[in-house]
Amino acid sequence: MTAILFYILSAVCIISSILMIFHKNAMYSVLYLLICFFSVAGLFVMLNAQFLSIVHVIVYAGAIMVLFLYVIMFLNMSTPVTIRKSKLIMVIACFTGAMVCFVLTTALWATDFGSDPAIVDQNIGMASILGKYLFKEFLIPFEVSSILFLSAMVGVVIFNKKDYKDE
Amino acid sequence: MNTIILLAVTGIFSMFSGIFRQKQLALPAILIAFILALGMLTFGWIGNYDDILNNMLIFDNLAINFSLVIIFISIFIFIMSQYYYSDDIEHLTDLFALFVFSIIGGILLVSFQNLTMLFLGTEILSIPLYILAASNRRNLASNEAGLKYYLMGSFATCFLLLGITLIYGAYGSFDLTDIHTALATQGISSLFLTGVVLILCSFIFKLSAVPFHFWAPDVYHGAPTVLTAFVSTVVKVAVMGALLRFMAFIGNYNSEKWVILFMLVSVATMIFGTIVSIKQKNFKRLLAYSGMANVGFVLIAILTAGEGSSGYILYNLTAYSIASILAFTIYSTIKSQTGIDTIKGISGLVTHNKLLATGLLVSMLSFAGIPPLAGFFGKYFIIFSAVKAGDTWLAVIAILTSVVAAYNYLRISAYVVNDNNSIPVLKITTRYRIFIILCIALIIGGGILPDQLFGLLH
Amino acid sequence: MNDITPLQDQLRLVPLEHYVFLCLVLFSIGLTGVLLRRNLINVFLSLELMLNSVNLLAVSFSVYYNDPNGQAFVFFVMVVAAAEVAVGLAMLVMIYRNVHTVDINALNDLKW
Amino acid sequence: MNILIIILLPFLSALLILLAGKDYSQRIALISAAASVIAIGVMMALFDKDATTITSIDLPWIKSMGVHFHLGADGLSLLMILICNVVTLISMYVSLGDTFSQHRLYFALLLLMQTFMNGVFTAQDLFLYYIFWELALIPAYFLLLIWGKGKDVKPATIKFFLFTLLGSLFMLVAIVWLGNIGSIADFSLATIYGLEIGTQEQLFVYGAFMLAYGIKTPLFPFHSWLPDTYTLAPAPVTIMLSGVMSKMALYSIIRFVLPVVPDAVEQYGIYVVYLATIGVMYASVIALTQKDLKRMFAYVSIAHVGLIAAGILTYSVLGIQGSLIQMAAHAINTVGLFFIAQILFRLKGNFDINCFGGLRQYMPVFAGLYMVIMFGSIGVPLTNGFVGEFIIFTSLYRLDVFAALIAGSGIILGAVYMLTSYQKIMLGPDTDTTLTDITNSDKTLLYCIACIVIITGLYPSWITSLCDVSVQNIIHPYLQK
Repeated sequence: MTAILFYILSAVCIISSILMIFHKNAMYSVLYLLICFFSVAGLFVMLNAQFLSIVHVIVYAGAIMVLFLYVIMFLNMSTPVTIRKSKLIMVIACFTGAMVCFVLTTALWATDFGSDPAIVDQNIGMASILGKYLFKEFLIPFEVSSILFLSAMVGVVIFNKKDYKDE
Repeated sequence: MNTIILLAVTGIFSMFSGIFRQKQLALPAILIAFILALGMLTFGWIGNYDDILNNMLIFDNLAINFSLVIIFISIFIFIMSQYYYSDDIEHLTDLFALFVFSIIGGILLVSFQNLTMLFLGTEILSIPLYILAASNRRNLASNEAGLKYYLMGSFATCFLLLGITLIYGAYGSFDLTDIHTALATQGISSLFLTGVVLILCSFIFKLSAVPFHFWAPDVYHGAPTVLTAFVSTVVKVAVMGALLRFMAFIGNYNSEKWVILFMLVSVATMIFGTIVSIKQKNFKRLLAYSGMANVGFVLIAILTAGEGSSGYILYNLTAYSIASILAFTIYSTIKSQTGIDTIKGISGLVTHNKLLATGLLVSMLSFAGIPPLAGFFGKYFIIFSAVKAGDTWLAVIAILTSVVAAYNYLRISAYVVNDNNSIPVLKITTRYRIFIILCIALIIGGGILPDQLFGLLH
Repeated sequence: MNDITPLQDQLRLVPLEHYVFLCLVLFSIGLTGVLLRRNLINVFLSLELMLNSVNLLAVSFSVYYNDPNGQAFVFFVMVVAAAEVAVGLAMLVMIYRNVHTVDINALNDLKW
Repeated sequence: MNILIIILLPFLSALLILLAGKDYSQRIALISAAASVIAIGVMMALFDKDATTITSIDLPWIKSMGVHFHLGADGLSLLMILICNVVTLISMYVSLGDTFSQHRLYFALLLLMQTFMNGVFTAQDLFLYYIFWELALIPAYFLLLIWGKGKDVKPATIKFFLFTLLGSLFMLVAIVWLGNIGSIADFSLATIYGLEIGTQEQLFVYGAFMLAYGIKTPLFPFHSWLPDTYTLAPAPVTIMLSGVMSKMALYSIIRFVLPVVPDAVEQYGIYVVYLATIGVMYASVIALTQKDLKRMFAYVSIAHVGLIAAGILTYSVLGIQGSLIQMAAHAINTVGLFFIAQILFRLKGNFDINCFGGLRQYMPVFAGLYMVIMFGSIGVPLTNGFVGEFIIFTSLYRLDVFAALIAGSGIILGAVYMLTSYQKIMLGPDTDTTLTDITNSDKTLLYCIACIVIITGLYPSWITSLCDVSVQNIIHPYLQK
């Protein structure tokens, strides 16, 4: 049963992402990606990473996708944008994607992952354990990522704050 | 670690000085902080943070030397920025803060000991740069540069992430030491190989080496000149440091494979960078391509000397950086006062602007590798390491490309000493004059006393 | 630990290879999207998809290896994704104001 | 007398010219050049001919790479320094006759060039030598670029620079390799001489060195930069280039190639000899067709230099001694010829042979002096050119009759075109009646040159005796093995 669920979710994931990259209307692309993200969140739950799956929904679906939708509406781009696309580029792009997929898969095909998931600690996906990891093992990365956010924030301000001169 | 904290505080201070309308404080504060940081690094006061570091970062000699060079070059970039950004630019202090944050990223990158830090360091280094590249809001070229840089950077990040995750998948850890132990016990797996190749690809992206070089000239051309100087100097030092660390870590395993891959990359980069640069008419673009060729050069040292090459690489990059900051400074002065940005346009610079012309000539001759300028020893060390490792053919290719590259620099110098006097007297302040003289002195001094400089770096 | 939990059951039924394969397919689709589309919004979305596939990969390794490091790592990927998207979209809005299009090729004053 | 003086004197004078508040450039340059000649004269007078090498300064410079700032001189170096400084003095003197824009920079660059060339001739450390070698190129480059005449000056100069840079970078690889054979990096000449190198490696080193020297001398297939460069350069610079810079390469062959890679020279030297002799022939044939006087002299120079290189690579005491004499002769003769070309240029404003004619009637002294210098160049007995050529031919003949024949016919051709051009310019119908004889200062210089030509022709043995010990030192260790 759970195995079937995995394959269903995977299929949804793949199909929606394919639809996402091919759809002309950006708004729909965002929505397809949203579906994809939800199914990824479902996969997280199946992997017993409940905390991450919630964070994933909050961050991606709740924040990032909303940001996208907001920008699309803000720029009034909900109508399909006519973008000239040569067939050649399409073919090349699809071919490249397929090649990368093929190369990576063949590289990994022979790998014996060798892990017998018999002994699985169900708690590793819990907030308490992850929290300890984040604030102990990963304290330094956690701290320095504040710099990352700070610079992203400054960047957004620089880009879109109105000049004095504009007024 | 102390350095990182100091720099982070400085960056935030710079932002606040903008908010409280005390812009003039930002630059002196940053410069003082940099000098303090240099002192801290030189005297080994890096602080004992082992209990919280968890082997995420390591401040060994390599990290300290690379950090020293990063900060040292950054001082020049900041002094240069003073002549590039006019005082009334709105977000000046924010831009400064972004530079500082990016430098922090660079320092994280050269001292990473955990793949998470490699990833975060790359991002902290890059994200401010995307912003800075597009910071000239009204200028479409700058917008495009920022966008391209952003897209390519994010794209490379995806590869980096996939690579890191695959390595994690192979040995169940992000820690270099753990992976090293696992490698020794479990042997190499194809998962690991794929991961390493992907990470190397993203390094090649960041270094703008062939075959992932195509974004570089546009970004270099469109971005504000200070940023161009920053990207072609500090960023390269940081990424080279990270690459050196990474190569040292994987070096013992399947060394031939990496060597062949990197030989191809380095040879292709040298050849491509040099040949394309011959065709360039725009000064900034030419510098971009020549920087690319130099990256190919430096890769030779990584290949042939392995871990021992840090001194060579640092010497080369420092010499290259000072010369290119000098060239960029002079270029931006000419550009801002006359609007000229082509190579032909600078013809006759020597007639009315002796100092600028001298500076440009010195930097060009240093690029061309003429003794006893610093650039010569930069090239010499690389050729030396290639010859010593027995890869004489690499040295020969390096020489052939550097002769072709010399053509470019000679071409520029020929224009500079031309007889026509189309360029009027450019206004330069005394401080600017001192800066140029300092750069020239460093280039010549680095060539006359390479031992002293090299001793500092080794 | 001795009870067979639904999780273990599922893990036994779905081998790690399938997760890895799914992630690679998603990654490649994202890659294709980046190369394919000229609408900047779509390019950004594709980049997000690539990052997501990496997340999924990290989590599945983490679970199968019983090691929380991978899941902690995913947090940082999310951090970076959020920061990148913020910067990217801000840049997009700024560029849109200047050129009134989101076509990636609208800005090609600079030749390769 | 410390050898350092001939490095420091021109260098400090150049700095003085550049930094002085007022413009004394001509005076400083002339005094410095004259003082250098006097200094070298004193040095030669004090030189003990049996001594091997006078080391005068040896300071560690780049410790990590084993490089020393090591200067010294033996008879061979002294001869080269003498040539260099005398030619520089002549060049300075010739410069006074023309006006140059930015003449402070001009004189400073000339002095710097002299400094670095002196450095090349005295460096006892291979790395230091390389640095001086490259450095000497820089002033030459700028002198050509800024004061060269004609439309093609920029491409020609860049070509000149790139050609030489290419050669010297290969030489750098060889030097790096040589210096790092031992456990500690050491570039000092004594160490390099003592190296035992396998035949295969010798061949590579030999190839790298000969590429550099072949380009700089220039030998036959690499000569294409020379005619343009010599023609476009202002006369004093041409004098420096032809008088000294080509000697740098020839000196280096004697100093570095022969003793360091003797086996390779033994085996493959003959090919270079062939190339050089073919070059003699080739240059002479091309010179026959030249209408431009300066260009013709440039080809004459190629021919003579090729002959000298052939003489050196016979790898015999005789050949090297002959080459040394011929080097001194060639320096003074080409300098004289290019000076004559410059005087003619001042008359008519170009170098075309056809627009001159019948000058002898108006300028008899000039015509006479021209003839003396030209005889020297052709190698008429009793002039300086004769002895050297004769000895070189003898040694060539011993080595390979065929090579000697080619070279000999090339030189005979040389005599033909020199005489023809002389006839056209000096004899023949007169074309212009407004001419008067050359100025006294020009006359003085020409008299001096002519005197040197004759004196060296009558008494060439001072060169052989000066250099004898050094040549023996270079050749003998190998022959004894």
